Amino acid sequence: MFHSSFDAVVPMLCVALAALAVMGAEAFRSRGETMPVGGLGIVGLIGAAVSSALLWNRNAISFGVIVADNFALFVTITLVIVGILTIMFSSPVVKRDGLPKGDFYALILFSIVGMMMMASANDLLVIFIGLEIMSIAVYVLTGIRRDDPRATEAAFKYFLLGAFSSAFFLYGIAFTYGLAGTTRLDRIGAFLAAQSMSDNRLILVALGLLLVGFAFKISAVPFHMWTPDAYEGAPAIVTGFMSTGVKAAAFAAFARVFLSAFEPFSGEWAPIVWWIAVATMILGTVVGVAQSNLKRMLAYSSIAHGGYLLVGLVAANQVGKAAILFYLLAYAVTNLAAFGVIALLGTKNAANDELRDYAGLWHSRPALAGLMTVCLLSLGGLPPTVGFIGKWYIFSAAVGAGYYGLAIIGVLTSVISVFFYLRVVVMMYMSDQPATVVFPPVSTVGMAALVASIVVILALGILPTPVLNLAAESIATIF
Amino acid sequence: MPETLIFYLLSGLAILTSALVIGQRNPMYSVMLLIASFGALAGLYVTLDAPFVAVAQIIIYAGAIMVLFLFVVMLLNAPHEDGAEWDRAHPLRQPGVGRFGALLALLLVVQLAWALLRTGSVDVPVTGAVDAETISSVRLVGRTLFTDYVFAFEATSILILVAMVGAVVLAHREGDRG
Amino acid sequence: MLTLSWLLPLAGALLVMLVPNADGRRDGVIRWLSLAAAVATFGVTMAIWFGFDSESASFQFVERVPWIPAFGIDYFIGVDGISLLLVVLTGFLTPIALLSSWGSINRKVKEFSIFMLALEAAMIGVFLSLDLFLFYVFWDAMLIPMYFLIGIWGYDQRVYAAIKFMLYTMAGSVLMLIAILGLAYLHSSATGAYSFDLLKLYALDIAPQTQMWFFLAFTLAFAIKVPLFPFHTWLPDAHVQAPTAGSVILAGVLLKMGTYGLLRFSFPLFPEAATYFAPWLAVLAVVGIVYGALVAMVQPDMKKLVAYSSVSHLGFVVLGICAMNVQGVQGAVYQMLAHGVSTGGLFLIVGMLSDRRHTRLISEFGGLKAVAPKLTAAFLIITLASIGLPGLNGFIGEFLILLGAFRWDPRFAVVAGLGVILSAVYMLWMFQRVFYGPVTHAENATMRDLVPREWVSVVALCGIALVMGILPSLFLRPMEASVEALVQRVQTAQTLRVQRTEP
Amino acid sequence: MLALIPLFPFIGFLINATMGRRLSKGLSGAVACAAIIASFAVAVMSVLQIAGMPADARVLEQVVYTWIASGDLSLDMTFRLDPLGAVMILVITGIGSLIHIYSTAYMHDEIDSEFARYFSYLNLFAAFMLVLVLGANFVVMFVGWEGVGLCSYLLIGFWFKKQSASDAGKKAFVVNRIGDYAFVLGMLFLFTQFGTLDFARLATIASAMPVEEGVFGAISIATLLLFIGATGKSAQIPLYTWLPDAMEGPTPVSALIHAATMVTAGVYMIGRNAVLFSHAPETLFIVAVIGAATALMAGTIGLVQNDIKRVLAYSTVSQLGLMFLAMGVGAFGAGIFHLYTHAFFKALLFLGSGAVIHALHGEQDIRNMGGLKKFLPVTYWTFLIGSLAIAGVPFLSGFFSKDEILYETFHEGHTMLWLVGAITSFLTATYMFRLVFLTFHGERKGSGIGDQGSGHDHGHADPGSLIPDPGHAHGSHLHDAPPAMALALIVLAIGSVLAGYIGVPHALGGHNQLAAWLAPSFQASAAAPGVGGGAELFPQAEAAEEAEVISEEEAALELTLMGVSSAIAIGGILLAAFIWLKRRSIADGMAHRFGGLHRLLLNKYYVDEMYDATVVNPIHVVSRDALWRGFDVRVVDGAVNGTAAIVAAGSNLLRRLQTGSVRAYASSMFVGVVVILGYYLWR
Amino acid sequence: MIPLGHYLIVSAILFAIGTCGVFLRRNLITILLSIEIMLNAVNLTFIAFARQHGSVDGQIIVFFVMTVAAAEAAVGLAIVIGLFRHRESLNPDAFTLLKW
Repeated sequence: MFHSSFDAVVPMLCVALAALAVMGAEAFRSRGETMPVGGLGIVGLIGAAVSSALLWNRNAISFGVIVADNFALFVTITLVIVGILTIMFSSPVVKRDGLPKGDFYALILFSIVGMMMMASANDLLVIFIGLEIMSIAVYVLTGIRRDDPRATEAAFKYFLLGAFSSAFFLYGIAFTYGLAGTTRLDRIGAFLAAQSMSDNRLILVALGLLLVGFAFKISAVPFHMWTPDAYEGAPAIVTGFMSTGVKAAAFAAFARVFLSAFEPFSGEWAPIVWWIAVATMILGTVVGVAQSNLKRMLAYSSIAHGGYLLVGLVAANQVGKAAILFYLLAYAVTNLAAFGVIALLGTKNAANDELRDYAGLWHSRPALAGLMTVCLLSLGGLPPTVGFIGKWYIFSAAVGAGYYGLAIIGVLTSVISVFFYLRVVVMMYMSDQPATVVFPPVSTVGMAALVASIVVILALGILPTPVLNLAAESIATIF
Repeated sequence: MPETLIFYLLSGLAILTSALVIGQRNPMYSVMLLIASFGALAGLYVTLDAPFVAVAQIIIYAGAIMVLFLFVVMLLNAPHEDGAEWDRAHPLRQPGVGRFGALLALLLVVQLAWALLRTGSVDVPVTGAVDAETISSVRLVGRTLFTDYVFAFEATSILILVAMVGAVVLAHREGDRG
Repeated sequence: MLTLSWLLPLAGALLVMLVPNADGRRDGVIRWLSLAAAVATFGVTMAIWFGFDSESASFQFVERVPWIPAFGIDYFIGVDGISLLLVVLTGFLTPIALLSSWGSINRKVKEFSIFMLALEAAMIGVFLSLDLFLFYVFWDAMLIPMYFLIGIWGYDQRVYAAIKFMLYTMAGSVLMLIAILGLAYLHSSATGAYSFDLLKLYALDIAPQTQMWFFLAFTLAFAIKVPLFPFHTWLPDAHVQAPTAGSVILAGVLLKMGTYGLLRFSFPLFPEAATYFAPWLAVLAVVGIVYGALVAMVQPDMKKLVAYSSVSHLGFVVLGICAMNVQGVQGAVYQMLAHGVSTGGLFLIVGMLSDRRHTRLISEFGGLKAVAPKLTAAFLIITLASIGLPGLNGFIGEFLILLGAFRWDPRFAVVAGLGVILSAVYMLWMFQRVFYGPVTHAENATMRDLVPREWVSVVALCGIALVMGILPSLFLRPMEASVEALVQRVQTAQTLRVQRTEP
Repeated sequence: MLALIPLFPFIGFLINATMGRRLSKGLSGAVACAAIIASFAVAVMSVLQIAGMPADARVLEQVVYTWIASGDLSLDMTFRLDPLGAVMILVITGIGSLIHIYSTAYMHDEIDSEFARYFSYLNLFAAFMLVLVLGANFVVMFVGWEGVGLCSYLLIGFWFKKQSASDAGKKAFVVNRIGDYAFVLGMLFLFTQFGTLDFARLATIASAMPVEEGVFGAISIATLLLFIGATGKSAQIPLYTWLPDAMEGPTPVSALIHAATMVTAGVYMIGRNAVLFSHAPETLFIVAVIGAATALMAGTIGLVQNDIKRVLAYSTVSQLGLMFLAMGVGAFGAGIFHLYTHAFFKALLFLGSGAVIHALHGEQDIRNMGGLKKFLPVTYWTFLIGSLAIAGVPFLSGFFSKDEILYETFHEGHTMLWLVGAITSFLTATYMFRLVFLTFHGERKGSGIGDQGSGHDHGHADPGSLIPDPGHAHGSHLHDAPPAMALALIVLAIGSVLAGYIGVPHALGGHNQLAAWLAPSFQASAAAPGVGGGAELFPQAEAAEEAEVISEEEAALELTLMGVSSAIAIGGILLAAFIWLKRRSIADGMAHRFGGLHRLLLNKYYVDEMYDATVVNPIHVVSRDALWRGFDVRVVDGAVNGTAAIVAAGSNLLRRLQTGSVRAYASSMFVGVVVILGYYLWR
Repeated sequence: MIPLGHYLIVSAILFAIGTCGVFLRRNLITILLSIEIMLNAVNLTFIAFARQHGSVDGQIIVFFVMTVAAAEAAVGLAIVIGLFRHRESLNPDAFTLLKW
C-alpha cells in the first residue's frame, strides 16, 4: 500500500543520489584521473534546494513518515547551504590533506541526507535512523585523517559517547512506544494530549530520555563534554560542518518532537530545558574564555549558541519557533564561514589553528582577516550582522514569553563571548609579535565561498525581513 | 507456572551473563558471555511471542555482530586490560570514576523501577488482549515492514552503506588509494 | 536628507576601501578623500540645520520606511532640536579628527580612514534614529570601529583599553536591549502589534513597577556611556590609549550618546521612574563632578587628566537632565555641545603634544609657551572654555545647568558648583606645568609650533568656542521648542502620577 | 554708545593679540594706548551726557542683544551707565590710560612679541573691567568679573618662566574662583527667588520687601553669598591670600588691577546692589566686621614686610577692608569715595614703586634700598604725595574719604569697628612711611643692581638673552623715571591731592558732591524697566536728604573725629620717622624682643601655610591616594577587573572538568540523565 | 501470567549493567560490548511492549535497532582498530590528547 506521492522525499533523494554518484564516479575513475565529485554533490544539493522551493507551502507527506512542511523545508534549505559551503571549503582541503575524495564527499552528502531525514521525519524511529545515518557519517568524517592521532581520538570519543547517548534516546523511544503504542509523532501527540492530566511517571521518564538524546546532539550541558574534543580533533572543515549541520538537524528534530508531540507536556520539560539553557550558555561562554586553540574556542562558542537556541525553545511561542529557524540559518552560515577560514589557512602538516598562529594575519592576509572579523562579530551578535538579528530575535521571543531571566543571562553571556571573539581579533590586528606562521595561498573556490558567506551575513544583518518572514511562515503551518 | 519459571530462568541467565561480560578482563570471554546473554534474551523474546526476532537475534547479533567483535579481538591480539600507568595520571581517572558511574547506574535502576512500580499500567500481564498467533506471525511482520516501515527500511540501506563506507575509510591500510 | 547624512560617510568609507593601497603609496589620496567625505557630511548637517524649523518641537525631516514589518520595525529617522545640534557636532568634529590624524597616523591609513568614517556614520545614525531597534543597531555598531581605532592605532596599553571599552559598554547596552524588547512586547500586549517606534512607545502607559526596571536597564547603558560615576573607569583607559582622532571623537561625540540617550529615552519613556530615580542619579552626577575633578587634579598624564575632567563635565550634563526643567535641560544639551568642542579641542592639542614628544606625562613638559606660543594660546583658550569662563562656550551650559539644578534642589547645585572651582584648579595647574616655567627638557626646546593644518582645526575649535559663548541663542533657539516639549511631557506624566497616587 | 567703551580696548586686544608679533613695540603700545584713551573719551562723553540729566533719571542704557534665553530666563547683554558706574568708568579708563602710557616705558625691555602680549592683556583687562562695571545684570557683570580674573591670571603670570609668577597667577585665579562659586550661587539664589538678575529690577523688588532685621532671610542669604564672591575678588578674609602673591606680575599691572580697579570690584558690586544689602543688615554687619578685620590684619602684616610691592599689596588689602567697612555700615557713598581716591594714590604708589624697581633693575627688597631720594627725585616726590594721601594727612584725597568712612562708622554706632578703623589708619601711616623712609631716605644700600639672584628678573624674561641695555647700564648712576612714566606719576600725584575735593564733607563747608551724585545709584529707581510702583515705597529723596541735612551736633562730631584721625595720621608718620629715620635699632630691638610676633607677622600669620596644611594638601593627598589610587584603581577598576578575573578563574576551573577521559565525559552525561529523571520522579 | 513490569525491570537492570560496563571496564572492546547490552535491553523493552500492545511494530523496530547496532559496531570497531594503530592500547584513558 504505497503512498501515491514521493514528493516529500525528493530533496533527500536528490542528495542521496548525488552521494551515490560521487561514490560511483570515484570508484570508476581511472587512476590519475580527477573527477569533479564536489560539483556533483553541489548539483545534488541544488536539486534538493530547488525541489524544496517547489514543495513550499504544499505540506507534502510521503510514506506517512516524511512530511515536507515548510518547517522541514526551511531546515532542508539551511542544510543545503551548509552542504554547499562545506563542499566549497573542502575542495582545497581534500586535495591538500590527501583525503579520500569520493568517500569524503559521499559521507558529507549522506550525513546531509540523515539530517534532512531528521528534520522532516514525523516518526521517532525515522528520526532515530536519520540521526544514526548522520552520526555515523560524522564519526567517520571526524576521524577521516587516520594518520592524525588526535583526529582518531576525537572520532572515538564522539563515537563512544554518541552511541551511549543513542542508547538513552532509544530507550526513550521504547518507553514512548510502550505508552502510546506508536512512534508516529502525531499519534503520540494525540495520546499525550489525552494523558496530560494523569500522573503517569513513565511518560516523564520517556520525555527525560528523549531530552537526553537531543541534548547530546546539540551539545547542551551536561551532555556537551564530547564537543570540544571532537571539534578540536576533527579537520577544521568537518568541525564546521558538524557544528552547523548536526546542530541544525538535531534542533529541527528536537523542536518538532518537543513542540508538537510533547507540547502538552511543555510544563514538564520547559523548566528542565530552562536550566539546561542557562547552564549551556554560561558554561559555553565562560570556558571559551580560557581557550587558546581557535577550534576549541569555537567549540565552546558553539555550545553557547546551542544555549541561545534552547532559549528559543523554552520560549516556545511563535516568535521563539521562528527565531530558532532563523538563528539556525544565521549561525550555520557564520560559523561555517569562520571554520572555513581556519580550514583554508591550515596546511597538511600544521593545522594553524592555535590562537597565536593568527598573530598579524591582518598584515599578511588582510582580506581573510577582515572576513574572519565579520564572522566573529556576527558570532558575537554585533550589528550589522546576521548574528545580531538572530540574537535579537531569540531574546525577543524570550522576553515576549516572559523569560526575562533567560534573556538577561543570554545577553550577559554573549558579552562574555564577545571577549573571546575579540581575542582572535586582537591577535589578527593588534598583536605586536611578528607572524611566525606561513599561511598557504587561498584557493579561489574557498575564497568565493567565504565572500558569499560574508555577503549573506551582512545582507541578512541589514535586510533580514524576507528570511524572517520565511521563518515565520515556516512555523505557521505546523505547530 | 512454567512460564514464570522460564522467565526467571532466562532473565536470571541474561542478567548474570551480562554482569559477567562486564566483570571480565579478557575481552574474548566477554564476547563469549555476551553471546550467551543474547541467547537468553532470544529465549525471552520467544516467551513474548516474537520468534522471528528471537531468530534474528541469534543470527544477526550472536552470529554476525559478535563474530565481528571476535574477529577484531583476535586481530588486535586481544590485549588484556592494561596500563595502571594511565590510571594514576589524574584524579578523575582514578577507579573512583568507574565506581561513581556504577553508583549512578544503580540509581538509574532504582529510578526506573520506582517509576515502573508507580505506574499502574505495567501491572497488566504482558500477554495482553491479543493472542499469540497474531503477533508472532512472520507474515504480518513482513507486511508491516514493507508498508508502514518501508521508508525506514530504505533509509536503513543508506545507514548500512554509510557504515560500510565508514568502516572501509577508517580501517583500510594506508596508501591503498590516493 | 537625513539618510544622506549618515550614508555619505559610509559611502566615503566604501570609496576609500576601493582605493588599492597595499604599499601605502596612496595615503595622501585616501586622506583627502576621507576628509572630503567628512567635510561633505558636515555640509549636509549644516544644510539640515539651515532647513530646520526652530519653532517646531516635532521631529523634522522625518523618513520612514518599513524595515522589519513583522515587528513593527521601521527605518524611522528624524531630528528635533536636541539631536540636530548633536548631529552637527558630529559633522563638525569628524573632519577635525581626521585632520588631526594626518600627522600621527602613518600606517594603515586606509583602514584608519574607513573606520573613522564608519564611526561617523554610526554616530550620526544614533542621533537620528527614532526607532528603538534602529537606535540599538547604530548604538552597537558604533562600538566596532571605535574598538579598532583604539586597539590598532592606540598606545601601549591599547588592547586592554579597547577590550575594556567594548565589554564595559556592551555589558550595559545589552540590558537596554532586553528593555527595548520588553517595551515592544508591552506595546504588543497593549495594542496587539509590536512596535519599536519611539513616538508610539512614548504614548504607552507603563505600570510604575515595570517602568522602574526598564528605566534602570536603559539608564545603566547610558550611565556607562556617559560615563557616570562609578561606571567611569573605562573612560580614562580608552581616552588615554586611543589615538588622537579617537580621543577627540570619543570625548567629543561618543560620550554624548549616553546623555542623549537619557534625554531621548530614559526620561520621556519612563517619566514616573525618572521622577523616582532622578535624585539618585543626580547624587551620582554631583559625586562624579567633584570626584572626577579631584582625581583629574592628581593625574600625571595629560590625557588622563582630560579624561577625568570629562567625567566631571558630563556629571554636569546629567545633573541638568535630572533637574528636568527648561534651563537644566537646555543647559545640559548646551554643555554637551560645549564639552564636545572644548574637550575635543583639549584632546586635539594634547595629541599634538604627544605626537611631538611621544609622551603624555605632564612632568615631561614645561615652558612650552616660549617655544610654541600659538599652540599655547590655542590651548589656553580651549582650557578657559573648558573651565567655563564667561564669554566662552562652557559657561553658558554650566550656568544654565546650575540654574536648573538650583531651582530643582539647591543642594545639588551647591555641591556641583564645587566642580567649577576644581576645574580651574586642575586645568590651570596642568596648563601651568606644561606651558609655564623654564624649558626643562632639551627635546622641548626645539618643538614645532602649530603647522597650518593644525592651525586650521584649532582655529575652528576656538572660533566655535567663542561663538558659542557670545551668541548662545544661535544654539539655544533651535532646541528650545523641543526641550520645552520634552520637559512638558515628563512633568505632565509626573503630575498624572501624583493624581493617581492621591485618589 | 556705551558698548563702545569696552569695545575699544577689546579691539586693541584683538589687534595686539593677533598681529602683535608683527608690530613694533611702538606700534603695539600706541594701539593699546589709543584704544584705552578712546574708551576714556567716550566714557567722559557718556558721563557728561548723564550729568546733564535730572538727578533722578541719570541712566543710560543700551541693550546690545539677547544673550541667553532659556525658558523664563532671558538675559540680555545690556550695558547701563548710572552715577556709580560713571565714577567707575572714569577711574578705569582714566587711570587705565595713565598706566598704559606708563607701561610703554616700563615694559620696554621686553621683546616685541612679549610687549604686544602684555598690552593685549592689559587692553583685554580694561575691556572686561568695563563690562563688569557697565553690565546691567548679574550675568553680564559676571562676564567681566571672571574676565578680569582671567586677565589678572595672565598678567600675574606674565613672566611665565618664573615659577613663582605662574604659581601666583594660578593661585589668584583659583582663589577668585572660590569666591566666584559663592557669587554664582548667589546669582542662582536671586534668580530662583526673584526671577530676574537685572540690578534695577532686583532693587525695585527688594525695596518692596521688609528689611530683614534680625532674621536671616532670602536677601540675607543671597547677599552673603555675593559678599563671599566679593571677598575673593577684593581680597578680604578669608580669600585675601592671593593678592600679595599677585605682586609677581609687572608693577603697572599691580597698579591697575591689584590696586586701582579689579580688586575694588567687590566694593563696587556691593554698591551696585546697595538696596539688596541694605535690606539685609545681618549681612551688612558681617561685611563690616570682615572688612574691619581684614583692614587690621593686613595693616599689621604690612608693618613688617620687606618687599616694596608686598607692603603696598597689604596696604591695598587693608584699604579694601576699610571700604568694606564703609559698605558694611551702610555708608555706600563713603566706600565708593574711598575706592575712588584710593585708585589714585594706590596707583601712584605702585607706579612709584615700579619706577624704583625699574631703576634698580628689579630689586624689590627695601632693606637693600635707601637714599634713593636724590637719585629719583620725581619718583620720590610723587611717592611721598601718595604716601601722605594714603596716610590720611589732612586735605589730601585720602583724608576726606577715609575720614568719611570713620565718621560714618562711628556715627552708625559701631564704636569698636571705628576703633579698628582708627588703628588701621595709624598702622597705614606708619608702614607707609616706614616704606618711604627705608626706600628713599638714609644711606644707599646694595649695589643698586638687582640681578644678584634675588629672583626678580623683571623685564628680562629670558635670562639667557639678557642684553645689557645702555640706558640701564649698572653702576651708581640711577635713572629717574623716563618721561612716559613720569607723566603718569605726576598726573596721578595731582589726582591724589585733588581727587578728594569732590567729596568735601559738609562739616568742612563742602557739599559732598560725590555723595549726592551717587545717591540715586544706591536706591531703587522708579525708572527701572518693566517694574513700576515699587519705587514709591522707598522715596528717592531720602538718601539725598540724609546727605544734605546734617545737624550741628553731627557736624561737631565729624569735626572731632577728623581731628582725631588727622592726629592719628600724623602720629603714625612721626612714629615711623622716629623709628626708621632716627632710631633704626628700635625696630630691630622690637623685632628681637617680640620675635614670635614678628615672625608671625613676617609670615603673614601663617595663613598660607594653614591653608596648605588644612585644605590644599589634604585634598591633594586624598584625591591621589584615596580617590584615584584607592577608589578608582582598586575599588571600581578592581570590581571590573575582578569580574573579568572571576570569569577567567571560573573558566580555568570549569575547563579542568574536561579531563580528556571519555569515561569522565560519560559520567557527566549520566549524571545529567539521573538528575533529570530524578527531578521527574521526586518532583 | 508474568506482568509487563517484570520484563521492563529486567530490561532496566540489563540497561544499567550496560552503563556500568561503560564506566567500569578499561578495554574499548568491552565498552562497545556494554553498549550492545544497553541496546539489547532496549530491544527487550520494545518486544515486551509490543507483546502487550499486541502489535508487531515493536518487533520491527527491533530489527532496525539491530541494524543500527551492526552499523555502530562496524564503525566503532574500525575506530578501535585505528586507535590501536596509534597507541597500541585499548585503554580508553590512554587517549587524552584532547582535553581542557
